[in-house]
Amino acid sequence: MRRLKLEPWLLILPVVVLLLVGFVLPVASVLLSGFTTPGGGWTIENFTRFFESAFHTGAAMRSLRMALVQTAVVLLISLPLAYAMSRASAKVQAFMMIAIVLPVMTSVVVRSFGWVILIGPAGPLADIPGFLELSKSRQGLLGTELGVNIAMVQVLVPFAVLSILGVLNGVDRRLEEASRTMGASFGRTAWSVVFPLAIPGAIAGGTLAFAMSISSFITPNLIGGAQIPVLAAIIYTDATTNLNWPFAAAQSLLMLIVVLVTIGLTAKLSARR
Amino acid sequence: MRRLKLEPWLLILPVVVLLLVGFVLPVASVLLSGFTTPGGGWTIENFTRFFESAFHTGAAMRSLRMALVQTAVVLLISLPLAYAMSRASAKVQAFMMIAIVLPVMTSVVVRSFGWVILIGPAGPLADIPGFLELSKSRQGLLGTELGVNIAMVQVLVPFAVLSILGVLNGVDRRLEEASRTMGASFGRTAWSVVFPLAIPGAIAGGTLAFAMSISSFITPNLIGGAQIPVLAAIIYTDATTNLNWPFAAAQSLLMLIVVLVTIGLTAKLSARR
Amino acid sequence: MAELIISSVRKSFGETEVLKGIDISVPSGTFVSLLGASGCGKSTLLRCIAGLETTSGGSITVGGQDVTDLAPEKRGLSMMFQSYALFPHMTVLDNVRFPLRMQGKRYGNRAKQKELAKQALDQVRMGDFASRLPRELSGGQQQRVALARAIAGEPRVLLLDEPLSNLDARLREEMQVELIELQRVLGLTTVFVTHDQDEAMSLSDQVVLMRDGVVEQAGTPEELYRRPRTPFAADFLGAANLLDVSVEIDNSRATAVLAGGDTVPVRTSNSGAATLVLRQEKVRIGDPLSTDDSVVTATVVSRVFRGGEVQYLVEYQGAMLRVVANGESMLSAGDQVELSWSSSDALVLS
Amino acid sequence: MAELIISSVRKSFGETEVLKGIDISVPSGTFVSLLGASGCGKSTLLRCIAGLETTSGGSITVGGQDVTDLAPEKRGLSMMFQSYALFPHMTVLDNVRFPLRMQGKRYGNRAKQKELAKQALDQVRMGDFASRLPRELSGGQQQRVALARAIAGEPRVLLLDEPLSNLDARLREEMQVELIELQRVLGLTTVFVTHDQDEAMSLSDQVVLMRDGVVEQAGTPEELYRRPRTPFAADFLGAANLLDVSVEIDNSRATAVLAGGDTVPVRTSNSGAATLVLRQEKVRIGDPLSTDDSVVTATVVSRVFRGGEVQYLVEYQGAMLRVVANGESMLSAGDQVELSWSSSDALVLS
Amino acid sequence: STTSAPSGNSDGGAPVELVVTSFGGDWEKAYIEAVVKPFEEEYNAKITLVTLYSADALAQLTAQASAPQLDVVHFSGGQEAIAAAQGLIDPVDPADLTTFDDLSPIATEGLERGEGPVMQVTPIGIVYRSDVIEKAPNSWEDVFDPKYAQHVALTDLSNSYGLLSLLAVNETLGGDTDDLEPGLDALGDLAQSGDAIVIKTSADMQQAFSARDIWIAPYSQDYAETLRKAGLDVEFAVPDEGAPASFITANVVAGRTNSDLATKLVDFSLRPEAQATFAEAMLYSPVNTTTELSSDIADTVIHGDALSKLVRYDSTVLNERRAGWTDEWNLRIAQ
Ligand SMILES: Nc1ncnc2c1ncn2[C@@H]1O[C@H](COP(=O)(O)OP(=O)(O)OP(=O)(O)O)[C@@H](O)[C@H]1O
Ligand SMILES: Nc1ncnc2c1ncn2[C@@H]1O[C@H](COP(=O)(O)OP(=O)(O)OP(=O)(O)O)[C@@H](O)[C@H]1O
Ligand SMILES: [Mg+2]
Ligand SMILES: [Mg+2]
Repeated sequence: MRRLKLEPWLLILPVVVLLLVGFVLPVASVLLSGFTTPGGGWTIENFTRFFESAFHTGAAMRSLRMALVQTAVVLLISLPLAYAMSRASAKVQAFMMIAIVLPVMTSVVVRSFGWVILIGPAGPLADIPGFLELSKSRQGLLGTELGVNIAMVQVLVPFAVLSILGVLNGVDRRLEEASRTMGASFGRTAWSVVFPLAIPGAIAGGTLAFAMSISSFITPNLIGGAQIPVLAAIIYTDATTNLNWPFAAAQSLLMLIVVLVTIGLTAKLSARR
Repeated sequence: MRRLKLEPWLLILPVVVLLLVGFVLPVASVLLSGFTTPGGGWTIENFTRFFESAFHTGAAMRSLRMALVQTAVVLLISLPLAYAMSRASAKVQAFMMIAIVLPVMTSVVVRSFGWVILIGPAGPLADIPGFLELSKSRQGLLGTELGVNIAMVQVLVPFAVLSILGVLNGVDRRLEEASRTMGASFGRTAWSVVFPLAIPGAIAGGTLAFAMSISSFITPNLIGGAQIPVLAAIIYTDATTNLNWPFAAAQSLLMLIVVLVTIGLTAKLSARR
Repeated sequence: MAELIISSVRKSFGETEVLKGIDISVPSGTFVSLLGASGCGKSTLLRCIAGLETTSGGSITVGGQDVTDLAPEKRGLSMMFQSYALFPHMTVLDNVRFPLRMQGKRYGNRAKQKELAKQALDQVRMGDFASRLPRELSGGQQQRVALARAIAGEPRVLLLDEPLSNLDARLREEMQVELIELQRVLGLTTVFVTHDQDEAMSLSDQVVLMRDGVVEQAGTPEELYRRPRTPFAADFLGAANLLDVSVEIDNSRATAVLAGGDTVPVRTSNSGAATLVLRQEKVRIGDPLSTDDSVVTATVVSRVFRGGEVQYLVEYQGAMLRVVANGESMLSAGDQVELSWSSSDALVLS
Repeated sequence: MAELIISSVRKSFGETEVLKGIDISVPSGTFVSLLGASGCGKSTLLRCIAGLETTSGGSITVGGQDVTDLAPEKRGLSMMFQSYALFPHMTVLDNVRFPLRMQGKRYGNRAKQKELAKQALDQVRMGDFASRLPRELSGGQQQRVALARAIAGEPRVLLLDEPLSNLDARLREEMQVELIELQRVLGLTTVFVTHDQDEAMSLSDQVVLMRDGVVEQAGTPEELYRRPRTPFAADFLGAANLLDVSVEIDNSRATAVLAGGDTVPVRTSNSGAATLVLRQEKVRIGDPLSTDDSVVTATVVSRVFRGGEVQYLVEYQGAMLRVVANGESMLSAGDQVELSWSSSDALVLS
Repeated sequence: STTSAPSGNSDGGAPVELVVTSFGGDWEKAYIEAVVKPFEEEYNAKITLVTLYSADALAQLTAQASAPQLDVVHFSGGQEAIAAAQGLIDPVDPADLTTFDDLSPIATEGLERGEGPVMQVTPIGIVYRSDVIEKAPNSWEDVFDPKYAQHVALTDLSNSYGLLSLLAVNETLGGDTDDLEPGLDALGDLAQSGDAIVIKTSADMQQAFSARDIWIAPYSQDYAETLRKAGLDVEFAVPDEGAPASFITANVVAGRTNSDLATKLVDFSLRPEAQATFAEAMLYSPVNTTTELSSDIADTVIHGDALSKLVRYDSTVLNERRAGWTDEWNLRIAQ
């Protein structure tokens, strides 16, 4: 009856209210400070400054591009990985889960330094950028977008894998079996039956990965350095070092809008398909 | 046939090899540097220094305690929240998902400053610490573990919610219906039928939350400040400010071990139950 | 233990109206079967009774209490799902113990509950599987566990959705006996959905025949079988042959004119176009037993061996009729046969 | 289109051995039913044939090719699952089109595939539901879609796991006709799992009766019905009454001594303890038709109305027997009746 | 309370606590050695060190303006000018400094602007790998030497050392603080071409020399020393064109109850013994003219009159223009 649909809401009303009061209001008030002058008046100067600065718009475009690339790669890796895990025994699954989450539990500097060793000038992958004509320097992938992307993908994969895995664990194996008996190979079954069913998990995981990617700056800083400035890092510096709060708030607001629009568009597109 | 069990593995072998080469090896080599002296010899001095310093062991204990508290609270919030979402219409679910992921997409400084407003000395929650006798200062919850926990929980909830949601979306609603017709109320159904089935998602989400909690330091720094030092921040400072790489590596190794042991113990305990 | 009254219940899924005003009244302690073709709305009606679907109209009363807007768990009933809905994370025993646990006070401590659950499992011959998980059972075994779970809680009203469809004849019969016994002993009001008219007739106090979201006819099994009100009812309940005839009444003696021009005596007081209903077991192949019998000539189309009997499909003037003969009969396709029936066995529906 | 040979196939789940060495040979183009009680291993055997379970021993050959270690999709067969396994994210039409898509070349372009899928849907009377999602269908409707999907790909071997269990008699009969026709036209080798012995007998060229993971008896329906090798087979296929007797042979005339001391003539050449098999439809109530008939006296225990006939449970010397009378019979519990049967209808298994 | 007197209580009782910022690492070791331990003993104080870089320290001061949590902050990038202008730090009265008379003028010139005294000076010059570069660089233009292409590290302007080296290069190439183009052009091209990398922090610099095959970088002498102690083969050279320097100031935070004791701590760090320790450990130039240096470092450490040759830019000007320069710089180096 009608109650059935209401009951869950009664349960979460407090949480929702808490979320609103505890997050939306204060963050909104901070973001609104992007429209204020240091004196306290109203202005859109912070926004015009942003759009007039090639450095800032460039960094924003880069952040967006990198987040999109990272999210795409993360999903490409996570779908098969999660699929294989979902079909492994509980033991193997637990083991792989820990192996995959390992990067998240490791201090960011240790993790990044690992990457420096691997993709730095003395590392085994040092020749890739020259080969791909990505970079003129002999710094390996350090200081390149590709290098940052690789390091970020590693941190983002666990999030996507876990949210896809949850969905795939719930998919009845008989669906795959049925597909196989109808002449679909393993690969076609994965493509036509398993992955479509994993879409909700992929959307969730992709959204998380995208959000985390665009808002993270420590790894980009450690791997990309000053030459690959990302918006999140600029915001952090503006707020904590330059103490230009209104400008940081304005940029945060723009970043948030871009993210929301991107997610909205992707959702629209994938719904149409 | 036997093939069926092998096929997924063929698919992910490259990914696993990549993970090993791209993560485990370099990170292991970095962590091993915890056993080296600046000159290049071997030593366990970094570890003895850690255990002899009340500051370091204290910070480690605090980090562990806070991560456990945060994870517990995150799961308590996420389970009902994810449940309610899983039973909402697709539209509402998408909307709530974005609302919940919002904090992740927001710049960490903006988010933290939002908290500063809310729980700082002028904020509506300023009186709580005095009331709870948590802090003698007049800084509200700033500089208290509670303040950090609150701010962290907000960032961690989306991760747990999404991984639980994926699992719950796959749970056949007829199971709940069956439970209801057998005299179980909404609450008892959630407790006896839904939550047990959500355990895999809760374990995944909890693991992620725990790992993220123990390895994050920006929010603890911004909210907790110098008085609430956490291990991850100390490691970061040791590596980037103090340039004491071996010591940072040694602490990272210890942190990793503690995390793995905690997760292992929790898994053991929950399996026994 | 409780009377169940369903009045003008309606239910739509979006545009599709699935239940179009259902009225059924089930006296306390009776066993009612819902019978009907696939997709006619049986499961949906059951779900409405259980409180799992929001009805679009009408009301439902259990034991005098209007439960139309009551939460499912407050209705004091128990439902077995067509798809079983066993809890995958619980053993068979825990599944069956679930309703007892949920009504803790009534069923005492854990040990007592386990004992009762074990009893229910024994009733469905699944006592040996108590510690298995549902996924480790065969289809029929799962179905029986679901049945055990539904009866374990001794509900006021028991709703069963095709509870025996996956069982072999032997087991099905045993289960029927158990069910009837349980129902008699506890005085359970039972609504039993089935697609099998034999089962419906042999188990029920009342049969409700549904068709496309409405009640076609309701009554005792014998009523429905002997006095079907529509050709559909006649056909559905008795594997009947239906022939279009036109009835002529002459001096209160009614005669039906068949397609081939044959005329046969019938019992009716309405003349005009009508349907002649001939149940397959009432039609004899070969010489008539009595001179009063109606006789027509038909051609054998096919023969199907059914163990104790043989079923023939025969053609009479373009209409296909099913008739049965005993197991030894050996006619083959193309043979001409005489079909005969007593005029008292021929039903005319106009 | 392909012969299916199963030799000494075994399968264990952990400790439990579910298939204990199964040998079945299905000639190309024949229709074989697997019949057996719930949990005897029918579905498991089907899954082994399909390549979905790792067998613990034995081999499986399709059309001369050993497929024991072949991937399921390379076996050229199609399986319908007891639980349907419809793809929840595809419409009904896309579900049925799936096997055609997977064998793209053979079935031409999208439009052609859709047309073929539509045809298969029409065959199961689900043409109107093409654009629905599986979860918007009733149980029986889902079952029919699963059936349409299984037959759409025109496999070499068709494996059906209780495909008609959720359908009403009318629809079930139509589906049976469609299946038989399809199988005859395409020469499909079909393995049909059912718990319904009537269905097995009326559809199959061969019936394989399984019991607890072994083949109890295999043969044509008439063979199994007329010459069951064990009491279990006799009972399972014909709702038979089994009586323990001891056979005495005197001058090559065999006499069975029943529990009550009654003696009846039987046809057998082995003396000693044996089981007397009396099919319920062969036992008459009331006066014997011929003086050669065996006659015993029993007590009516219960009466069940079954439409065309009435089934009585009667007690004879502590044994419960089922007998049928025609629909008008009105005996009631406690009545003494005489049961009689022709000695040629009494089967003795020793 | 009044008993926990600002002057500390040498007659026993609970020590008075001071919260002091530190730059961590070797600096912190030297500071503990030279100041913290002897000061705690002498004044029965308890010093808590908080590792905070200059910019972060200023940020905290600003954020906590109403209720400061720090007593003494150290700045290395000219932040004291901002802090003083905003009243976040208290002016230091020369009379409160027992060492005042011995201090070099560069240490005290900020006092009248309300800034704390300069406590350490470290020149910005060229750090290079002595194992691959045999002849010590002697000009700012050496960073453009094609021999070193692909092995040069520049420092980002978010780091004060980066700003100072940019200004030095700029002046060498003919520019000044009103015209940064020559420097921006030259260094921007170097970074853009891929012949130089741009790092942000001292940690990056260490990593650049240890793991990224960097041979030469404009940076500070104190960190050159740190890198050497970490086992790297690096040397520090002061270019002939002259060197700017980073002036580390010790400042007393405004609005704290123990500011007298904090001033004493500042004074303490200017004592010759402390200054000597800083010089030994990090090669800091002493600002107390009475400081005695051991012979091994007397040649390396710039001291005495040579100090006056180190360029100190006007913090006010730098702070004013820094944001604009940073935007320009970021644009030139971004790839
Ligand atoms: N995963 C499993 N673990 C243990 N036993 C199992 C498992 N799967 C099936 N079984 C057992 O194997 C036996 C055969 O199962 P199967 O599904 O083949 O039976 P079935 O003949 O199809 O029965 P039904 O007619 O009830 O569907 C059953 O007794 C069942 O309990
Ligand atoms: N969610 C839905 N959306 C649209 N139509 C639905 C939905 N659920 C059920 N239906 C339709 O409602 C009708 C009745 O379904 P119901 O399950 O009650 O049938 P049923 O009588 O139980 O049939 P069966 O014997 O096959 O189980 C069917 O035609 C079905 O297609
Ligand atoms: Mg149904
Ligand atoms: Mg089965």
